[in-house]
Amino acid sequence: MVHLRDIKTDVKIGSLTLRNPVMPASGTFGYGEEFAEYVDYNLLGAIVVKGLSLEPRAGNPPPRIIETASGMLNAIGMENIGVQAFIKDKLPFLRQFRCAVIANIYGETVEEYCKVAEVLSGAEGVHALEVNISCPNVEKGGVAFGTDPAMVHEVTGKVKSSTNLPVIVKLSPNVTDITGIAVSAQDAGADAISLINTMTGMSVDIISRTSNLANLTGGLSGPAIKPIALRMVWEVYNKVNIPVIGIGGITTPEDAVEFMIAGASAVQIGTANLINPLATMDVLEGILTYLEVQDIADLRDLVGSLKLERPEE
Amino acid sequence: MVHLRDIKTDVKIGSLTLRNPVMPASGTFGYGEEFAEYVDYNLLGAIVVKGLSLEPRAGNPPPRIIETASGMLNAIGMENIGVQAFIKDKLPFLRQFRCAVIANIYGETVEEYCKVAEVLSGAEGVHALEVNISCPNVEKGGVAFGTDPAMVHEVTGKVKSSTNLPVIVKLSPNVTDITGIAVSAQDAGADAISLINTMTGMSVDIISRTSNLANLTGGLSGPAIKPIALRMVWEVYNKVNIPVIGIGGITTPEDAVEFMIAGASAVQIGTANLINPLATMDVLEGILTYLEVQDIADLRDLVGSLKLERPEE
Amino acid sequence: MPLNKRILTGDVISNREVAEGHFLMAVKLPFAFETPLPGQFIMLRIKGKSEPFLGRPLSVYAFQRRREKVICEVLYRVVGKGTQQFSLLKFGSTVEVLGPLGRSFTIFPSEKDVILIAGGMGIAPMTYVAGHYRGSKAGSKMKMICYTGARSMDDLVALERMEVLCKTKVSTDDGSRGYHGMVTDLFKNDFPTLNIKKTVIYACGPRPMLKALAAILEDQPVICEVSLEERMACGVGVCLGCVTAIKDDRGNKQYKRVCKEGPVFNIKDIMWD
Amino acid sequence: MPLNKRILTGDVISNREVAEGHFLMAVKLPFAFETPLPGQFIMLRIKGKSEPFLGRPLSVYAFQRRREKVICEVLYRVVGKGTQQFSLLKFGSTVEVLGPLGRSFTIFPSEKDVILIAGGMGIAPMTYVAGHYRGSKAGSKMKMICYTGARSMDDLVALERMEVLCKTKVSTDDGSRGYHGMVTDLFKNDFPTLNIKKTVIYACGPRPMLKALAAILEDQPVICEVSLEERMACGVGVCLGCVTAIKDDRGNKQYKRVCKEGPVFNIKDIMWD
Ligand SMILES: Cc1cc2nc3c(=O)[nH]c(=O)nc-3n(C[C@H](O)[C@H](O)[C@H](O)COP(=O)(O)OP(=O)(O)OC[C@H]3O[C@@H](n4cnc5c(N)ncnc54)[C@H](O)[C@@H]3O)c2cc1C
Ligand SMILES: Cc1cc2nc3c(=O)[nH]c(=O)nc-3n(C[C@H](O)[C@H](O)[C@H](O)COP(=O)(O)OP(=O)(O)OC[C@H]3O[C@@H](n4cnc5c(N)ncnc54)[C@H](O)[C@@H]3O)c2cc1C
Ligand SMILES: Cc1cc2nc3c(=O)[nH]c(=O)nc-3n(C[C@H](O)[C@H](O)[C@H](O)COP(=O)(O)O)c2cc1C
Ligand SMILES: Cc1cc2nc3c(=O)[nH]c(=O)nc-3n(C[C@H](O)[C@H](O)[C@H](O)COP(=O)(O)O)c2cc1C
Ligand code: FES
Ligand code: FES
Repeated sequence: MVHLRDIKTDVKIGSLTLRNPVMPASGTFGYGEEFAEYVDYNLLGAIVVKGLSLEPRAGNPPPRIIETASGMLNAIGMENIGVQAFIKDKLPFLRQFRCAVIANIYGETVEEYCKVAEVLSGAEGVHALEVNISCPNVEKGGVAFGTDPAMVHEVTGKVKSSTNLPVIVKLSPNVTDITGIAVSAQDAGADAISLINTMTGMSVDIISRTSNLANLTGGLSGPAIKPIALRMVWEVYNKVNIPVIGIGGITTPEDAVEFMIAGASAVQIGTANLINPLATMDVLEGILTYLEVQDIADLRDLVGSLKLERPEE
Repeated sequence: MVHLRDIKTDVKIGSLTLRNPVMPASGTFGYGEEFAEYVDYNLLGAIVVKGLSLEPRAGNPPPRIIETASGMLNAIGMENIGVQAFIKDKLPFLRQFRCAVIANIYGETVEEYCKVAEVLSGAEGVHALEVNISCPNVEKGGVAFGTDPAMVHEVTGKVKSSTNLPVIVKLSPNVTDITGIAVSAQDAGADAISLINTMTGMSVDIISRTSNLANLTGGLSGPAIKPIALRMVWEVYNKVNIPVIGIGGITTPEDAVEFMIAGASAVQIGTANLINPLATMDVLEGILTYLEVQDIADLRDLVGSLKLERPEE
Repeated sequence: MPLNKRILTGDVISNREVAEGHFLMAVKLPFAFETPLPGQFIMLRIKGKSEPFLGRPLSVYAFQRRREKVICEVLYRVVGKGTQQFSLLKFGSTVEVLGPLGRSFTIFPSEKDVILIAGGMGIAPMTYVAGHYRGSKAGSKMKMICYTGARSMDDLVALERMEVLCKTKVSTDDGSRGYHGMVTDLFKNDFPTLNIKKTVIYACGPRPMLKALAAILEDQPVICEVSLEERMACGVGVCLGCVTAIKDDRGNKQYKRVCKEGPVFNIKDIMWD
Repeated sequence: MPLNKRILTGDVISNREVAEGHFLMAVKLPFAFETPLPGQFIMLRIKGKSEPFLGRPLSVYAFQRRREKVICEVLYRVVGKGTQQFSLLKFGSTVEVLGPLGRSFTIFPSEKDVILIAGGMGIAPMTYVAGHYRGSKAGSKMKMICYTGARSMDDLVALERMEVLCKTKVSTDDGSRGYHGMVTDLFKNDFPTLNIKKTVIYACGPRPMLKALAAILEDQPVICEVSLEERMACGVGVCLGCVTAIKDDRGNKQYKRVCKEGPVFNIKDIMWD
């Protein structure tokens, strides 16, 4: 029986090694300040910060969120303080922790993606970039880049040449064939694939007959989308040989383990943070317990271990 | 103030007129026998039966279903008695009711779709065909036809020439651009568009490390997918000029009204029937109450009435 | 077509932990609820809750109809989130009940001897079968034996009621009570002593247990009906979610709905793998 | 960085309908729950339930800390499925509480006169402000008036407690009690009589009411802080879901988080459209 302290949980993403596979999902953890009183960041595999663009962005008008069955729609619209302010005002705070800092980046043009990547590569304390080509809530960029394999290839390749940091490409689930997109990203040099971002959705107020979001549509997240995310992780895991980071509705340790069995080397926790600021810690603890109870000494042995044959009953 | 009895609720689908916009979704109402003790079929707009293929199909091995957050995955695999047995054994029973009977059809090849359409066109008591090009749980046909605009055009056009019944094309949400698919179907002569079918998803048992479905993946349905369905209905409504039938997570009258505001001329209720056999009746009653309270004399005035400008607060 | 069926709303009048992780729930139902036949089940949901999302099938364990008072009892083990939520229900909680559902056990006249074989929670429908026979004039004097097994002593629940109804023989996998081994082995030891032509066997339990029973009874001219379990969504036959493989007349595999053509099947008709 | 914050689990010790559709809930919390400042709120969820999915923000209406006993009260109106589910909670139900959260009202020394203006459920935080002043040595003798308005008499809830704390003037849109008209009009009538340099105004209510108030106070050198409402997901500032348009130093529009930079804002900083 393996002992908790002997379990190997490190995850390699390009040249970066994470101490464990648990991190928050971009946009649900701010720039890390608010949750520092709740979560011991030293215990996290990494922190992923809110998406950054070259210039500050105001985002969409309110209302920006609405609850749905086992999920929520958001249309934040990439509000952020811009990459310079991030480096100046937020990064110093994050540097004090042992966990890796992953900067989620966003641009309206390929050039903007590259520029943001460049700027962040020069900053001390950023350990990897997560390229968000999947935001459904902006008019330009975002999901437009994430649905066409050729575009994915271009953005990934150019960002890759703008930085020496590991590059994680975050994909949109709003596509017919997620594997084609993932393979494009890999071919262009991506060090890992994050999936999924939100699914585009809508919600209507039947009295005013308006959308419940000022932006009309929004991105669906939370437990509702978990089955879709899990399927995409499995599909992509079978087609690429770079690590897959599983995201989508993960709320409990069991959810996270499901993603790992389906092929995720690491997991991100998004919406669950909004309900429980300690969600990342709870998931991490539970994964470790699972590994111990199931006598799995190395997390890697769990990743992609789905059995296709069903045991005889 | 409009009176309940004066409210116009009829819906035109090609040459067919439905008395009202409420019907069950295929595969959640069997062939109509089981629910006849629960629901007064004379009050329904139509009955949509389980998908029919040319020959009987055994479907997938169990387990075929698993619950998810606010939804379920199914991998029935198009089990059905075949179109001939349907006509002989099930149709006579359905003929006694005043509501329209819509036959959902499925084929592994374009020819099979056409053959099934032909056979049903000769049968008394079938009022329209719903062409399922979106089933994710079969190896051949199904969703393969529903994700490529050219294929959609071909299947729709050929089915259309095989029948004089109105042809409804039921689309898969597992695509990058639902409007392109819908326009293809319309261009090929579809009389209406049904959307959405289920989203492909997965669920893993973390103890046995097997899929919770023998078929590995399944189709996600229920309230979880409602926001996605609603968005797709809105997108398609704005691109086609044939009626759209809204499907996806509709459980309450409020859900149905949301779909209508977003552009659905009629609605289908699927998974909700499995929880409450009277779901169709409850939804219909609630829609009528809404129309009365909101003083809407004709259902058509509700369809697509979403306001894009938000009222000043 | 009479429109007589609908989901009924019931009030939980008790929900007691009878052994660790095992609960006995009594639900007060409207008069319209039909009297269940042995082997039938209900689909149970918590009113107004979206979790569990689908109803859960539970066998009828006991049933009373006295004047206007209709009470249905179910016995269940907490195995996942649905049964977990059920276990939290309190006096006065409102539940939704669909049923009684499914094909019941065939009830035979008094000449027959009755054997009941229960594994784990299979004790629930078996108790209702025994109660049904004992409550009928013909059945009150029938020869009846129940073989019941569980993993361990602590999982042997609701024995008392069964013991009142008939002779009860017990086994546990760990030997903590009664015969040390599987309930089917306990039964197998007695099998040669039976007058099999005069016997009817009813069984309910995990699939491996029923499979073992099928092996024991192979080629024996004895009537045996078993109740199967399968995940269910609708419980009424419309979704085709709950099928199991059954031999058709020619011995070919055919899927049948456990909720409609079952849950009770002739043991000879079941395809085990 | 001290890790001192977490979601706390509380027990509902009462949840009473004080007027049709309006409930007063008292939750017993662990000692670790910090004493809320006036204007702060909590995020409330029902433990173990997935519906409502997100927490719901509710202002602190009253708060007691006596030895180990910590009790937080909220006053809420049923408007949708979250508050509907809250209204069904019974004595002993378990809730999850995050808080106290948000920027509070600025508390001034005793020289000031205090005006409270409440529309609808805005009465909840206003009562807590009044209680806070009255409970402090400096505030116990301050001049304080509350203007409170609602659609109709039946929606005027929890007046009693406010009336004990300060002079309370009432308006209803339908004239069923007090001044017939909007609470801001009632206030406007008295406004000329105020010593505005010596006055601080606190207000909470629907956006149109606060907008009307802003119009009355335009260009007046009076301190006025208002509490805004916006749909929230996290309540702690990480999701950017709850923003409202605020003027920055140069008068340009800037989104600020109602849960973090608010819910209390200077009325002059708010952009109304
Ligand atoms: C006709 C019928 C009668 C039944 N009668 C009883 C009874 O009287 N008492 C009792 O305790 N249980 C009974 N069961 C089993 C009971 O329905 C399941 O234990 C229950 O649905 C599990 O729900 P859950 O949400 O707690 O577990 P889940 O989280 O859904 O699943 C936990 C585990 O239980 C398995 N499971 C889930 N549903 C079923 C199912 N329908 N049948 C078998 N295994 C399942 C899952 O595969 C999983 O391994 C019966 C099942 C059927 C089909
Ligand atoms: C800081 C703050 C303090 C509050 N204090 C109180 C209080 O003390 N008492 C009280 O009764 N209510 C208070 N509210 C409002 C309360 O949060 C909402 O009424 C509640 O969230 C509605 O939830 P629901 O699920 O019942 O309604 P939903 O079904 O979510 O919505 C019903 C209607 O309420 C609106 N709504 C939803 N959430 C909010 C929100 N956060 N703010 C404003 N409108 C909303 C929706 O747009 C919709 O029109 C406060 C809100 C905030 C932001
Ligand atoms: C409020 C909110 C803001 C988000 N902002 C970002 C973002 O800035 N960049 C990004 O790549 N993803 C963003 N996401 C998507 C999440 O990172 C995540 O991919 C998605 O929510 C699915 O995971 P979940 O179901 O665990 O939330 C955001 C999600 C939410 C709910
Ligand atoms: C058990 C089950 C069986 C289904 N079978 C079919 C089918 O035979 N043909 C088809 O077009 N759609 C089928 N569907 C899809 C539904 O008709 C519907 O499009 C989908 O479930 C979404 O609606 P809902 O969320 O209301 O269930 C099936 C769905 C379920 C849950
Ligand atoms: S559970 Fe739906 S057919 Fe049996
Ligand atoms: S509610 Fe999340 S930032 Fe305010």
